[in-house]
Amino acid sequence: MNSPFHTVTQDIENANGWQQKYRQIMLLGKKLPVMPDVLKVDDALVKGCESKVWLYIDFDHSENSLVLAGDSDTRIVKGLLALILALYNGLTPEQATQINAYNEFERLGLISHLSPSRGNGIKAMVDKIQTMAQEKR
Amino acid sequence: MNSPFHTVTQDIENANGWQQKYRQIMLLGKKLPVMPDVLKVDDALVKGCESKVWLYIDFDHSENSLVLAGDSDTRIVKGLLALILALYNGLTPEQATQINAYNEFERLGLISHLSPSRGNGIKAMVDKIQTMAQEKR
Amino acid sequence: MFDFETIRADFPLLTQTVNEYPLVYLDSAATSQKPLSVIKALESYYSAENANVHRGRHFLSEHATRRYEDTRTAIAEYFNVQRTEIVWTKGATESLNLIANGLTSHLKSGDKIAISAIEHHANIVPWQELAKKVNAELIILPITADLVLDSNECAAFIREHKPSVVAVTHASNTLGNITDLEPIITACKEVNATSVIDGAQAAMHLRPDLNKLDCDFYVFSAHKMLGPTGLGGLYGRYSRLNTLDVYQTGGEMIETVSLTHSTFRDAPGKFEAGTPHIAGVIAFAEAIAYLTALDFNGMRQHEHTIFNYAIKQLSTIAGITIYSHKENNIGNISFNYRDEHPFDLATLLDGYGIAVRSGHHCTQPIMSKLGIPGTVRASFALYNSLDDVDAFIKALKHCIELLD
Amino acid sequence: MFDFETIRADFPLLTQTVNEYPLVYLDSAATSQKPLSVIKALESYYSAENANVHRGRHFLSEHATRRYEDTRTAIAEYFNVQRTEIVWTKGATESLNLIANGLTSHLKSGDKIAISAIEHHANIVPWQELAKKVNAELIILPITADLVLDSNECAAFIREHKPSVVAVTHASNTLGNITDLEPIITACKEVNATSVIDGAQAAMHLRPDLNKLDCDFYVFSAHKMLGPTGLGGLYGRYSRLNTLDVYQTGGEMIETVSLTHSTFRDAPGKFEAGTPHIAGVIAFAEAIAYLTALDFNGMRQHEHTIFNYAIKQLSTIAGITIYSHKENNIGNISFNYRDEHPFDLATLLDGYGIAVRSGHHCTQPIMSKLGIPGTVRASFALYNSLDDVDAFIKALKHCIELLD
Ligand SMILES: Cc1ncc(COP(=O)(O)O)c(C=O)c1O
Ligand SMILES: Cc1ncc(COP(=O)(O)O)c(C=O)c1O
Repeated sequence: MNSPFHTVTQDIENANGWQQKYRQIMLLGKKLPVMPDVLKVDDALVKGCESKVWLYIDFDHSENSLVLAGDSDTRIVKGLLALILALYNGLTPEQATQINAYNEFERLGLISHLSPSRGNGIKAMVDKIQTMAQEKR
Repeated sequence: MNSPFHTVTQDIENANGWQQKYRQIMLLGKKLPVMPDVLKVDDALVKGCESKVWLYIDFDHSENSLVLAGDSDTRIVKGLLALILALYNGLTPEQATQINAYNEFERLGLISHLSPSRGNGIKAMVDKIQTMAQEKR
Repeated sequence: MFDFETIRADFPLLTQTVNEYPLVYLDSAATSQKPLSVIKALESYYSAENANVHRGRHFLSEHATRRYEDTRTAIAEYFNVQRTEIVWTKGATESLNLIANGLTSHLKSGDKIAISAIEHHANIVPWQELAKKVNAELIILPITADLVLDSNECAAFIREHKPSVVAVTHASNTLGNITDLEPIITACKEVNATSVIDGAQAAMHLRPDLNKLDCDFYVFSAHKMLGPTGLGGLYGRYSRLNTLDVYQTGGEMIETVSLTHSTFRDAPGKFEAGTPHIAGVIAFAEAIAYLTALDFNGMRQHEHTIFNYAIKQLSTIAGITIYSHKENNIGNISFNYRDEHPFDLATLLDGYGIAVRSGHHCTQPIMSKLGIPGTVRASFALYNSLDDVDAFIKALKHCIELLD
Repeated sequence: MFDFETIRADFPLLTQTVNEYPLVYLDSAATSQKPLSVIKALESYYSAENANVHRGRHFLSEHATRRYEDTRTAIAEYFNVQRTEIVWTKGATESLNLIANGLTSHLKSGDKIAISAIEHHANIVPWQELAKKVNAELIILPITADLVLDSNECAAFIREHKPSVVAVTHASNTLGNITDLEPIITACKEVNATSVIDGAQAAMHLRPDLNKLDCDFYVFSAHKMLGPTGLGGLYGRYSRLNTLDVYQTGGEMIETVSLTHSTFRDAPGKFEAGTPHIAGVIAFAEAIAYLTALDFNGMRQHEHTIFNYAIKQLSTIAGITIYSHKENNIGNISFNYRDEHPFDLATLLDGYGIAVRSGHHCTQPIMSKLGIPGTVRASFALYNSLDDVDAFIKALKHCIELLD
């Protein structure tokens, strides 16, 4: 497991009850680097969500790594997005395809947020990242 | 109660079981005077039935009585039609409005045939006759 | 008398717990819960009565046909109209589409269609499509600052612009605000505009007398009236209804079919193509019977008490903005907390077993007008209690703490 | 293995008596009976799971949404297609209307639409309406003397006339006759005609692999597949489906709505306006599971046995004319006795508790072709037994005595 993700999830894992878990997620979201407005184009908007969710996804050929940035106008989705970015940002395509976000979210007790029926866009994001990783392998 | 109807229904009332009842009804239909083809116009066709059912309805001003004729391409509906004609044919409008076909059909155990859900046109015929009788009173 | 305890006990779903909290269902504007009698009617239909309706010679089919048609009579009585003026559809959305489509040949280029800015998408988009098709102009009725249709202004607007169609809601799903329809319908009649009322929200709470209201069309959804999903309908003044263009075509709605030409039945038959939702219609009779058996004034009184209490409690929380009208309301409250996203609040409330809805509630024009992405909406119905409000307010305060 | 006794016991309705005779249900072509699991799913949905789907933040709503979408996956697997290629409708009739309407902007004046003379009205009238709207020409595919689509002739006809749309049934509701679709669909692809298959009758009996069949559209009704009333759907090859014109408009199917302009979602979303038949969809999952768990070959074998026996028994009765194809059949038998009206025979059979249907079965062109007012139709399904056939034949003989 890559370390940024582990560092990031410790507070969630240690959280006492669902309220504290949500608080940690929202704190994570707060710490997410600001997404430059120029990246908030229509193409980066994840469709069909109640909240606005942007995911910018690019590939750095020189470093052979995924470049991710994202934002959301809601605190909870932004926190979940931060988790996803911590999971995948900077990985090589090979590394990314090894990572199963479902298992990680399951472990954190957040699996229901990955359900397509949530309509929060998290599942769509994971799918988009995986598709890119597959293409670039 | 007017006598043609009573004569006509006796065999139905005495019928043993539903099979014999249907046989009597079909026999009644057989005895129905032939309806002249010229009366079988679109206007006389009762709408929305599976079988073809014609009801010709007129008013004889000199006799102050209802003039009815009818036919059907099915035996059972034709028999029921014969019952209706026996009930109402030749009556004055006043007499006709006194007659409750529901009660008579109930008595004969044929009430289900008067249900609009049957789609056999019997109920529509009774309604049509009653409307005419009301108008001519 | 409105006996709340008995009524509450009739709704089995409300007894469950969610996330270890007792469920507090405040989403009746999206869909109502169902009394046991409706659930039992479905079970009994499928276990002992299931058959296709109309033209069937056998016992089951005739029985199903009779019960199907009896429900038409029951809903006609509920609305105080004739049974032949009721058409079954799959919901209010389809009803509005059927009407809009049916008016196609009645409109010509340059005609005007009036809607309001507080309509549900189902009462906006079909009219946009119709306007596009016949090259009509969509015009927007005036609303007040507190998002109620301004009836006298609307009436004046209608007299001035003489639209061919006026389509407005009886009550807003997002806000709960009730429209005072009389002046609007009177104006419609003066200028010979077809009046179409979206009763999806109001049909249960206000039990409208359509004969008295005297509109041309009124649409409803069974699932928002204690009835099953997949069913709705419309009332249409017979003369107007029967002259609408046909909508869906196929079995049942025809009189004759040859390979080259078909003729259609009269209304309502001509609008009911195909096998209908027989089980839904038959079970809906139980929902209508349930509503009819209720003391209507007692129910409205109860709903008012709950609503007023919720408004009062919400108003004590600093930072809460209420968008709904605080008096003239069927029982839907839209609100936000400061500039928090409604999604976050609703998600946290769900943690406490409080079922509210967040988002634009299919009314994006209201959100544009308010300049917000959405609202949290708590909507109440006859089976909600003051305890539900207390649980909701308590949870809301906890959620706010989590957000602050 | 196909364990008939267990299966029969799963259908509670079949245990009843009618008019003091045990019910013999031979009207499955009109609507199928439902297994207990479907009935229980409806009860459990309304008692514990009822909520509106999509965009809901709360537990119930997400649960309902997941189960609603799971059924889409299940029916897609049943037909071996992608889940995004399935659209829910209220029935096969609506599905055909949706497709016909959706092709409006794809057709131009003078284009040809091919249907056959054995189609159900639902697969005739929508095409007549479309032809009228775009000024297209309706052309009629050739059938054989025994009322089966003549596949090779049809293919040749399609190659010659190059229709833009070919809409044919997979199996006739009146006759049961099965269409050999491959040559027809191949020809459609050669001339780039959109192929639309009416699977209302075949979807349960033949469990088609649509990926292999390779048609563009295929429609079905849940109520004819052991599922609830008020529900149906369609498969559409994604590229074709997504380019159909939108049908009903309103909530759910939109992306954005302003008062002047709206944009729509991609398929299947853009065809599902309004609150869907949530309970129906969720309970239909149980019907699909039921059918999928069955030994399909065993089921077809059983259905063949029943059908062949019924044909054989009927053939022994002097004066009976059978109109159905006697081999290539899903299990529907249309017949008459001499020139007796089918209404009389069906009414008398009902007296013996035998539920058959009489009339034109929404296929008036077949009746015109045969020069008869209608037929008596006995239609069989997996839950019928040889005893059912015996009871039917015995009653039929009694009825004939009554008529003679
Ligand atoms: C072959 C065929 N097509 C279409 C239909 C229409 O189906 P529904 O009435 O369920 O819409 C039927 C049903 O009778 C049918 O048998
Ligand atoms: C005011 C209003 N109109 C129309 C509709 C559409 O109803 P349905 O989704 O049942 O078709 C709704 C339901 O959300 C509504 O609230």
